[in-house]
This record gives sequence, C-alpha cells and structure tokens, in this order.
Amino acid sequence: MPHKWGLAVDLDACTGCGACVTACHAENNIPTVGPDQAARGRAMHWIRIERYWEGEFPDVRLRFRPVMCQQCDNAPCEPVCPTYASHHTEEGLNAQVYNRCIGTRYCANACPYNVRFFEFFNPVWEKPLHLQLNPDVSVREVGVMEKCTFCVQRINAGKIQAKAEARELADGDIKPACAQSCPSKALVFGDASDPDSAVSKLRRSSRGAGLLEDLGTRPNVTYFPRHTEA
Amino acid sequence: MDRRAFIKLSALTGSAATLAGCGSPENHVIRFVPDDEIVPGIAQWKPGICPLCQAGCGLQVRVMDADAEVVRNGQRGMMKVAAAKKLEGAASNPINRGGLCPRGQAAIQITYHPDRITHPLKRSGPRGSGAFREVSWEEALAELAGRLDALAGAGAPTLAILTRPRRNLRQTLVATFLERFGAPSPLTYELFGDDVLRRANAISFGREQMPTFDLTRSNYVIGFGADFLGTWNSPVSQSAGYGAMRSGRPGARGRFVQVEARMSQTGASADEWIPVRPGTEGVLALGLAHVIINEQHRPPEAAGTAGALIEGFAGGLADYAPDEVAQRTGVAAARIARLARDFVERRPSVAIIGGAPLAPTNGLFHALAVNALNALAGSVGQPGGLFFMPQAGAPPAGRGGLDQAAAGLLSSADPPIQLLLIDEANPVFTAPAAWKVREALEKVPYIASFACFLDETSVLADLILPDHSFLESWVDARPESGALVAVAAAAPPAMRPLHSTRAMPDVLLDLSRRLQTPFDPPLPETFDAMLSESFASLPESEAGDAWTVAQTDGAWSGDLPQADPAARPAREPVRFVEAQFDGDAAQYPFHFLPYPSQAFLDGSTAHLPWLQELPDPLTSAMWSTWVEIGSEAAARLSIREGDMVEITSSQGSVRAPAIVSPGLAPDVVAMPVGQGHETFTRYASGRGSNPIAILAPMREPDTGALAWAGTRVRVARAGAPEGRLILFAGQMRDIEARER
Amino acid sequence: MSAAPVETAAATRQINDDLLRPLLNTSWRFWALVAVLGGGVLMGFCAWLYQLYHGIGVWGIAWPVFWAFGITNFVFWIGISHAGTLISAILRLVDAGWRRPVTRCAEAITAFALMIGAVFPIIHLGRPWLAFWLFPYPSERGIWPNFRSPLAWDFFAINTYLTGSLLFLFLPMIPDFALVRDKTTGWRRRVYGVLSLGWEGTPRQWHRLESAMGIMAVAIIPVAVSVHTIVSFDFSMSPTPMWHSTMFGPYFVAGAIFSGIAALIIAMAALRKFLHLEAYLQPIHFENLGKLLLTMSLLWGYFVFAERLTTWYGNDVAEITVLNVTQRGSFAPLYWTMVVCNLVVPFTILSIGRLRTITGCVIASFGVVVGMWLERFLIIVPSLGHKFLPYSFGEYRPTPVEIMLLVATFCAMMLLYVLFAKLVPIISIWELKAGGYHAIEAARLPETPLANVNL
Amino acid sequence: MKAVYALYDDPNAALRAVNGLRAAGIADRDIAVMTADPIEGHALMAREAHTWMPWVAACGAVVGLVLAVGMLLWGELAWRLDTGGMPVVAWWPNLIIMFELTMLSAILTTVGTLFVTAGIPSRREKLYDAEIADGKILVGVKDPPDTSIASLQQALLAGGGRVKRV
Repeated sequence: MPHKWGLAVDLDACTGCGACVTACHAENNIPTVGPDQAARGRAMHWIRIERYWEGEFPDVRLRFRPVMCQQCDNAPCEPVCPTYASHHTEEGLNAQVYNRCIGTRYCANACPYNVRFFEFFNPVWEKPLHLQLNPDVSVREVGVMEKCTFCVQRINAGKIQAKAEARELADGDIKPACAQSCPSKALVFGDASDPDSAVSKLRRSSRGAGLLEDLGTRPNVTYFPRHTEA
Repeated sequence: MDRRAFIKLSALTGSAATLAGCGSPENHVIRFVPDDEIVPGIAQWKPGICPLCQAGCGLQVRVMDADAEVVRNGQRGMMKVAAAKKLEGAASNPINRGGLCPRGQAAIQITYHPDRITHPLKRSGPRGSGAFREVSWEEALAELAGRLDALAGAGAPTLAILTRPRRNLRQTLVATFLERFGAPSPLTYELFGDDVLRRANAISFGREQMPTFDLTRSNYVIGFGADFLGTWNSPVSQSAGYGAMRSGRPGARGRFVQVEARMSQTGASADEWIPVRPGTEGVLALGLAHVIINEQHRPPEAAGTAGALIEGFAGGLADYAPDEVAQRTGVAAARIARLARDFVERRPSVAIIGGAPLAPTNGLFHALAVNALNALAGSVGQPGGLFFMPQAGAPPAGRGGLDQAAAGLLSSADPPIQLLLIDEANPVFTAPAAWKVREALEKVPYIASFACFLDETSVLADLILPDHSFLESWVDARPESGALVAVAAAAPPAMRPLHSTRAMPDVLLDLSRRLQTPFDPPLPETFDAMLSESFASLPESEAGDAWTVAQTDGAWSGDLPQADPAARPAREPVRFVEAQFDGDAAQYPFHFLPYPSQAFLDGSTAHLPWLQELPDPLTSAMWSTWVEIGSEAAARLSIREGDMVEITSSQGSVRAPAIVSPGLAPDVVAMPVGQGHETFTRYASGRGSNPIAILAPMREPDTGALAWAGTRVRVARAGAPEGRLILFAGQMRDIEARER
Repeated sequence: MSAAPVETAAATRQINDDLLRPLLNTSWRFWALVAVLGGGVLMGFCAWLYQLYHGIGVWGIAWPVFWAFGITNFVFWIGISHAGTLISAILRLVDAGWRRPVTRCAEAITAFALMIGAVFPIIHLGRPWLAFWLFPYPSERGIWPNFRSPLAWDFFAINTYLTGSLLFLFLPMIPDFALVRDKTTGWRRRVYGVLSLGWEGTPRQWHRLESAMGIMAVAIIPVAVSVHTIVSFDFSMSPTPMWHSTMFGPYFVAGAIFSGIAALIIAMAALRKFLHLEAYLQPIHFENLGKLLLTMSLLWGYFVFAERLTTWYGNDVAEITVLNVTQRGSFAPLYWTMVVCNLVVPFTILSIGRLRTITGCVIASFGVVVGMWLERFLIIVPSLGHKFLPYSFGEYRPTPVEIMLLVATFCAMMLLYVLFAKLVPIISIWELKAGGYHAIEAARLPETPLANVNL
Repeated sequence: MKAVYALYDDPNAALRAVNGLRAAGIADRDIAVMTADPIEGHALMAREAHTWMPWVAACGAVVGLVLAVGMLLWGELAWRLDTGGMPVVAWWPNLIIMFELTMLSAILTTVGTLFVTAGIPSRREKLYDAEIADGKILVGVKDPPDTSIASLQQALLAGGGRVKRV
C-alpha cells in the first residue's frame, strides 16, 4: 500500500515560537528576500505562524496557527496548472516540479491557503552564505512557484535508508524539518495509511479538523484546536 | 551561477581568450585537494552546542560537502570542504530533547556570514571610525603579548576582560587567566540577566542558580511575566515541558495562567491572561498565598524559610487580603481567590517568575514572593514543581558593575583599566546610554577584541583577534537549568575554519605562553586538553567515561549528588515597597517596557538574515523595530498602526513605527530590543531604533542589576507612516464567524 | 435596380475616390502620429525587456496578489475584441443594412485587440521564454499540457477566435484588394495584386464568398461567446471568494460586448473625423450603436447587481469580506468610479435622445472603456488580496513597468489601427456598393435613415 | 489567350448580352461575367449559386471533433497524471477543447472550400478589365472558336456594351 503522508498540528502545544519557520528556511534553501522586497510582500515562508487576536483588553486572547501546504487530496492548485508542474504524487503529496513551472502563478491564486510563494527575482545568497545550501533541495530560479513539500527529500532519504537497512519504514523515521525542530512537539508527521502511526491515531480523534475543510479541498494536515476552558 | 552570470562570463571568457589566446580562465582556477575525507552527497551528523544563550542546547550538525573559495598559501582557489548544512536539536540531549528555537536554527549563519572578520585587524583610523588594516596573527599576538608584558611590568592590576556571564569552561579559562595575571575577575554584563532571581533563590532556598521547571508533570502553571516559552532561561527545554504538559498525558491537561502587563509570546499560549499593574506582581503572588493560608489549604509553615522571609507570612499575610491586593494590582478580588484555589487544588502546580517583574527596582521582592508561593504549595523539589539541578562544575562568577567601571573610567585621569580584552559582549549597544559605556571605553588606552563581527563595541578596539565560529572550534557548556539531571556538554569542531581565525581560548592560552614571564605552572597547551581534564571528575556512565560520551553525543548527563544548600545570611523579613520609576508620572505617563525580541534577544543575533526575516510571533514584523501601544492609549493619542511615534524618557527619545496591540495595559508602551544597531554587519546596521538607549540608570538595590523596567516615558505621534514597519500578516483578527 | 446607369457610375467613382483616398494620400500628420504611437509601443517593449532581464519582480504583484495589471489587460483586451466579430457577425446574420460601413472597422478592432490581449498570457509568465510549453505537443518526456487547466482552454479558445476573426476580416477584403490593385500603379499594384489572390468578381466567386461569410458568421458567434466565457473560467474555476461563480461566463461576455461597442464607437468617431468619412459613418450609426451600448450598460448593471446581491445575501464571510473591501474599503474609490463610468454616465447620456449625439456617444464610450478596465481590475485584485485567511491578506500597488505596459497596449492598438486604415480601405467598398446605389443616394440626404433602405 | 467581351454600365444590359450569348449557342459555363459587387438578387448573378459548402464545413467540424478527442485521449493517457482528485480523462474540461477545435476546423474547412471553389488564389491568365473597378460589368467569352467571333460580337453589342477583343 502506498504511503499517504499526513501532518497533525496540535494547536494546544504550539507556542508560536517560529522554530519551524527558520528550520524550513534552513532545510529547503528558501531565500531571504531582504527588507525592500519583504516590504513589498515578497517574503517567503513555506510555513508561517498565523496569529489572531480575539477580544479586547483586558479579556484578550491570541491564537497561533502554523499554516503550511495542506497537501490537499482535492488540491485546487493542481488542475489549474497548464504544464503539470503541480500535480499529485502516489503518496498523496502535491508535488511542485520546479523545472516544469513556467510561472503562470495560477496555482497560487487557486490555493485558498496562500501557501505558495514565487521567486520574483533570482535568489541571492551573499557569499559564503551559499555554503549552507542543502544539496538535497534544488535552488529555484526566477519565475518559479514553490511551496512546502513536506520535506520530500527527507521522505525519500528515509525510505532509502530503510531499504538499505532492509527493514520496514517505522513511524517517526521521517520528520520534516518543521516537526523535527518543534520544541513543544506540536507537529506530528507520519503515514496516514498506517493505522498504528501516531498521526493516524491523532486523526481518528474527533477533535481534529482540516483548515477551510468546507471548501472540499480534503487537506492532509489536521489541526487540533486549543482547549478552551472557562 | 545563474543563467545571466553564465552568459556574461562566457562573453568575458570568450573575449579574454581571443585577446590572450591562451584558453579559458576556468583552467586557472585552482582546485585544492580536500583536507577531509568527503563522500559527496552523504551527510555526517556531528555534535555541537548552541552558543546563543545560556540554555546550552545540544546540536546535531549536518555536515556535507560544499565548494568553498579558499586561500591557501596566498593562492585563491576552490576546495571541496565538509561544511555544516543545518543545525538540529540533539534528540539525546536532556535539555532541548531534539527541539531547537529559531535563533538556534539560524546560528549556522554566524559561520557563513558574509561580514565575518576573516583576519586579525589593527586599527588604522580614529577610534570608532571602523578603519582597520589586516595584520598577521604573529604580529597581532606579539603586539598584544607586548602590551600584557608592559602591564605586568608596571605591576598594576589594570587588565580587564569584559564578557557575558557564561556557564562554560571558556569563562573558567578567562577567570583563571586573569587570576594568574593578577588582575580582578572578569567583568560581566548582560542586559536581560537573571541576577535578581538567582539572588532571590539564594535567599529563599540557599541556591544561587536558576531553577528548572518540571512542566511535564505540572497540572497548573502560573507565570509572572516570564517569557519561558520564548526567550527566557531555557526556552526550548521549557517548551518541551509545556508541550508535554498540554498534550503529552492522555486525559490530563495542565492549565496555564500568565500574569503580565504586556502579552508576551508565552502569554499568548495561556488559558487565562491577566494584565497586572507593572511592579506589583509579587503582591499578587502574596495575595494568592493569603487566600491559600486563610482558606487553610496549606499552613504557612509549609513555606519554610522562603515563607519566613516575607513579613507577616506566619500571620497569614494580613496585608495581602484579596481586596487590598486587587486595589494594588488591578486584578479583581474574586479572581485572586479563584487563582489561589486552583493553584493548590490542581497541584502539582508551579509559579514561574522572570523577565519584566524582576526588572523594576523592587524586583527582588517579587521573586521572593513567588518563591514563597511555590514553597507554600509544596512545589519546590517535587514532581511537577521546580528543581535546582545539580551542577557539573560551575564556572566562577564574574563581577558585575559595568556602570561603576564606566563611571570609574570617566572620572579618573589615569584610567583604572589600561588594557581591556572583550569577548562576546557588546555593552555599547546593550547598556543604557546613561551609563556612557562608549565614552568610558574610548578612554581605555588599549582594547583588544575577540569579536567575529564588527559591532558597536568591537569597532572601538585597537586590535581584533577574530574568534572561530562555534562550529569551527571546541565548545562546551555547563547549563545550570533545563534538565532534572546534571549536564556537561562539549563538542569538537564540526568543520574546519573557513577563514584565518583562531579560537579565543587557544589564543588566550597562547598568550599565556608568550608572556615574558610565562605562567608557572603553565596552563594546558590547548583548550580541548583543558576540557578533557575538566570532564575527568565526572562519573562514568554505561556508554563510557564522561569525556568520550560528551565528544560523541555532545553532552554528558547524569545524576550528581546535590550539594547542600548554602547557608543563608540572616535577613530582616521583606515587605512590599512601591517600585521606583524614573520620570514623573504626570510628565511621563507611560511605563516603558523593553523586552527581548523573539528573534534577536538583546540584539546579539540581529545580524542573521533568517532572524531578520522571521515574522515576530505577535506582530508579524520583519526587518523592523516597532512600539507597541494599547488600543485605548493609541486612540487617545490619535496614533494608528504604522504611524511614527516618539518615545521620550528623561534620558532621550527614540522614534519607531507604532503597532496598536490589544494585549497591552493602557499605561504601558513596549518595545522589542534588538534593532537599532549602528554597526553590526550589512543586515542589522542602521535598521530600526534601540530602546535600551533611553533607559534610565535605575538599579535593583540588592544586586545592582539594571532595573530595565524602571523607566517612564511619554509618547507622541511624530508623523505619518514611513514604510519602515514591514509586516508579514495582512490582518490581526480572524474572520470571526468562520472559526468555531 | 432602377437607378440611372450614369448616376450609378458617378456614385461608384465617388465611393472609390472617397475610400481609397486615405490609402493614396499621406500627410505629415500620419507620420507624426505613427512616430508618437510607435514611441509608446517601443517604450512598452523596453519595459518588457527590463522585466525579462530582472524578473517579474519589477511588477507590483506580490504574495498573495499574483495577478494584477497583466491579467487585467489580458481580460480587458480580449473583451474589447468582442466588438467586432461578434457585432458584425450578428448584424450580418440579421442582414442589418446599416452594418455595411461598420463591419470592417469593427472586425479590425477584434483582430488587433485579440493580438494585444493574447500577448499578456505570455509576458505575464515568470519564465516567458518557456511559453511554448503551453502549446499542445508532447514534450521530450511525453508529457502534454494539462488539458484540465483553464489556461490550456485559453490557448485553444484564443487561437480559434484569432484564426477565425483574422479570416473573417480578411475574406471580405479580397474584392477590395482587387479594387485597389485595379486603381493603382507601381508597387501598390503588385502588392495588392498578390493580396487579392487573383480575384475576378465572377458570380461564382461572389456566391462562394457570401456563403463562406455566412458560415463564418454562424461559427464565429459561439466561438466569441466561448472565448470570453473561458476567460471568465480562468477565475471562476478557482475556489477564491467572489470568483467561484456560475455567473461569470455570461457576465464576462456581456461586459466584453459592452466594452467592445464602446471601443468601436471611439474608433468610428476617430475615423469619421480624421479620414473625412462623414458621408459613410453617419449619426445614425452612432445612434444605433449608442442604443446598443445603452442596452449593454443596463445588462452589465443587471449582472453586477445580481452578483453583488447574491454575494451579500449568501453572507459567506470570505465573500462578504471581498464585497466590503471593494464597496467600502480600500478599493471603494475605484469601485464607484467604475459604477459612474459604466452605468451612470452611459445611462444618462444615452437614454436621453437629445444627448445621443456622436459627441455624447463618444463621451459615454470613453467612460465605458475606463470603467470596464477598472471592472476587470476589481474582479481580480480584491479577491486575491482577501482569500479566507486574514493573516495572508495582501495589497497591490502597480509599478511604472506595469503602467508603461498598459499605456503601450493602447498605443499599440491605435498604431495598428492607424496603419490598417492606411493600408486597407477601412470601409468595405464592395459591401457598401452591394448595399445598393440607393444607399449612396440616401447618403447625400442625411435625413433619410439608412436602415430603411435595405435592398 | 484571346477573348471577346464587352463592358456594361447596367446589370440589365449585361443580362441582355448574356442572354444573347446563350442564344448564340454559348454554354453558361463559357460565359464570363465579372462585377465589382455581388449585385445581390439580380438575375445576372443567378447562376452557380448552389454550393455544398455548409455540408463540407459540417464535415470539417466533425473531423475537428474527432481529432480533438484523439488528441485529448492521447495527451491525457500518454503520461497519466493525477491532479486535484480529477479523473485522468476528464470530460467536462475536455468538452471545451473539443468545442474549440470543432469550430476551428469548421472555419478552416469553410475557408479552404471557398478558396477551392472560387478558384483563388490563382495565377492563370485571366479575362479581366480594370474598368470593372469603376462599376462596369464585364460579359464575355474566353477562347471563343474563331468562327463564332463575329456572332459573339453581335450578341454583345445587342446588349448595349462596348465590345473589346483581346
């Protein structure tokens, strides 16, 4: 049975610290665009921590919500791409093939979660910052759309490692950079087709819900809301 | 190389070839044979230690091949090097347990920073001009050794080393060096230091150290201003505990209440957020204690010495009845009673104090009050409460008093410090302008710095001996908090140095041998020898001796016998005194609350582009400074989001764009620390403004620590938005109806 | 067929002289105009080269507003293109006599507006040098374009429409090329000789031409409708607030015809004035087109009302957010300008008979052109900037590069039109003649409505 | 080439000449008529009006439809890619492309039929007179048998035109 990757986000444990954001930059060769471009709305964060205020002082609350590509089963980004740069893999991921992307940006418009980011210019790494680049992840050039991949390079590495060691892939062998770094373990990644995986167990809980589920996108990221006690 | 650069280069090479007729310049690029055995594409994982704060999180460094431009024997060329690619939290480390904060993730950019100092530098222009020339290590070391010899000859203890307070062997080495040289102990300064809490713990519990919170097993946590999930103490360890407290135990979920004047990132996670009048946190803690005692949940004697320190504790804290406390703190009496009942009924529970409550002039009182509350509830040393971790060899404490040292320099004609060495400290930026640290340093005849970067302090140096980055050298840590066991961490270099730099400890050891009268007996040859020696005293574990374990895993941890509490000096019982604030309330109506920013702490990581572009958790701001102002105050002053505002204290003023925040008491304005660097690499220089500059020189009287929350300010709109506030988020609030 | 042969001959000569004059006489004003418009086009071209060199970041688009001016221009020009073919095909099918002087200038608008519009899907790409990957052919790895993508539909629809309307424009030009060939000498005779494809004017040729035009007219109408419907699918296929609407097809088609008629009125007024075609493009044409414009204005208003009302009544938070931001928020000035330009001004001017003059029609048409451009902009940008998750709301500000490209499209349209009018009789001479010698007679008596003199 | 023809100002005159030529025994297909506009509805033009063009165009449309279906199936099955939970061969979107290619094919067939049946473009020598552009109507016979030239001239003159010979 093919794997089906899923992520569970425990908003009760998420502290909004931003470790996942930096981890994602480090893992996936995401460029920093600099203040001028950031001011024009070109900052790239494949995972972002949304924060929403509720209420007014002094009865004020704040909620964090990490949002990354939801790897939807019915992904609105996929059918609109004229070149198949964005399509579905057998393991349920929304693949983005950078080499095939011509930059219509249609997928980003169709994405209700706004998790797709665009290389408006060729990215720059002031030397020797380029030495840090992860050789397992391609560096995108100008005009290409990109987004969270669930760290597909780590998924593949995990599978290869398991194969080399002639064993089945175990739950927890593979962790995307965000889940790996999360200090409070609010992100749980795993194979949803394995009923015993941590993510499957979490998903069976009735507390979990997909983001904007009513749009029919069938996301593979499940959010567990914060408990509200009186 | 991008397509365009390639085309340009081909055009260039083409014409060059035509002109010279001798082939393409690519053939002239020298490829050196790699120093290490590298298998391209195969990652190695090496241990490391995060250098950014005192938590001492363990790292796993992913090392892979990369093509670096290097200089060998004066020849520039390309070489395949084993380069660190990513930092991850070491899963085996009992402190961070695999996690790592955003700052720790970004620390790798220190190594690869384009503005690192790559050679020893000697000042060639006026002080502070930033004009330096490259010198050889030989020349630099000879010069510094000569200076040291001159001091030794004069027989005066006028050598000083300025550092951060650090918990590692490097600090021990610095102290040893000074001691052997006959100079006073290292001068340490940290803006957001925890001296007040350490002192309070010494008074309450006989342990002058930071506590470790066993959040994993807590059922109820009440935080007094401590940003323990963001920047305070050991945030990764505490976040791990917090995550487990919330979701790690099936059927049990710990409740968390945060008491503070400005909603911090930590406060944002609280089930209940309680704004309190700045400078009255301890009163609230004693208010809880009052209810607990008077409703006979716990007897006052349960608090032991920690309770006895508080005036009226044995008598049930008559002065802290809920109505009284409500009046002082602004928290309703019924709520106080409810919090108190929850605190005892839901035990194990723990109260955490840190950050701003410790930083007004009466900070020590608040710490003692919270200690008494914890003791009363029986939370000290109990599962789900707080512990004092046994220490695997603590470094000698430095001496504080940077303000006095600066005053001393400015007031005397013959400077009491003739030669100043600076290691990992930037007090010109992190000390209030009122202390005149810059002016004082300018009077020091000779300054040598071990800085990796030109910052406001190192730019004043006469000689810079650039240190390796933490990935290029032996590093160690002896964390005082964060795990329930003793931890001693050490890690060998993860990669070879990129530049012509040298590890500061080795330079210091080298200097000790170059002196005209070398130390006798000599210090160890190298820093790793010193490290290995220091691990010898630690017990063996199953995996081997401590030194071997530390080198392979990055940290040794284990149970050490807990030392007996230190004898507590006799003290008069303490009572609440109002905090003293600089500035008259009529003229300066707002409390000014600078706080360590999630990305930059005290500003020491502002040079890392990933952190500059990391959206702040609460405001989503990137590459910016801002002033947070409560909704009501903003409306009163006609200040709207993005407007430029001027914050004026008795010491001066700063300008910054405004963020109107719903999570801020109406008489408080808050500002993140970290930006406003004059000199700190291309990414941080000239960006934003520095709130520390306008802090009044208030002090906590017991410890002499800077009371950084003790300044009052006035706020005025200074103009329309100038586009300096760069936000990632579009809107602050969700579309209400959708969420449920 | 009762007109005296002598008069007929005189009328024929008159028509020939009037309509061939622009081809044969060229004043300095023409060259000045070409220079100015050419300069504008060149500016746009330079702006595009700049964009190619640096990347599309020189546009103002940003996360999450990834489409703005570029796609607005695309939809706008495709909309303008509905002027011609659709109008002239419908009028041809219902055999409205007054169409005869109008068809060619309308069809020319179609052809040029389509060409300009079709440029934008290419230049708006992040990597325009790979635009050919949109073409339906298997790549070296055997992958075809994704036929499920509305952009692939665009490719087929626009190509069909462009091919169809170029042929629809070209076929009736053949007899006129033959006329030019016969009436000129030198290089013109040779060039137009080639263009006329050896046209003789036998009954067989006339019959086949008219049959072909009849079939084309039938075929081009559904194609034209489909083109703008498919353009609207670019939006309505996405689950984006205010985009995901079943109404977008007819709404866009109506808007397209609306803006197309406005463009046609402006073009006709310019031709009438500058080429002295007062005798051919008469007030009655403007009157009729003005009525059509008024109808479309009301239809447009109806669609906008229906769209807004259903959104408002549906009260979906995401859609209401977009609705409010356009009507009351930061886009309100543009929104109400659009309403004034598209509804208030045309309705006021065109519903009052006394104001429905040539000048009145032209003023209303300018309003509609501006208003319809804004309409496209307001469909695209506010929705993209306000999708579902408020944290990711975003803004858009155009850059000079985008503004230059916009100006260049108008310059290009005018330049192509000016050159076309210089090289091709802008009124179909043979159709005018076929309209009957009576028509010519009537042309000398302005009071007689042309529509009544059908053969 | 040789030809005999006359130019007429008036369609009725031209019609009389045509009738004269018919009376002189010339077959309809050998009588050349050329006009500067399709004098719609006039008996002069009432020949060769019937055409199969609409049916040819319809056949073209069907061919386009078939080609479109073929291309779509080939394209979608050549490298099966899943997108957005849609079927690999998705008929709703395919209908759009099928429609467009059907119409395109119909249009191209129409134009092709026009070119073939109207004999354009052609470079063969033609019977033509530039005066047609001025509204004259040409009636004539191309390559007439030498023996009948006189009678043809007679017939053309009877129509009231100016006779020309080439």
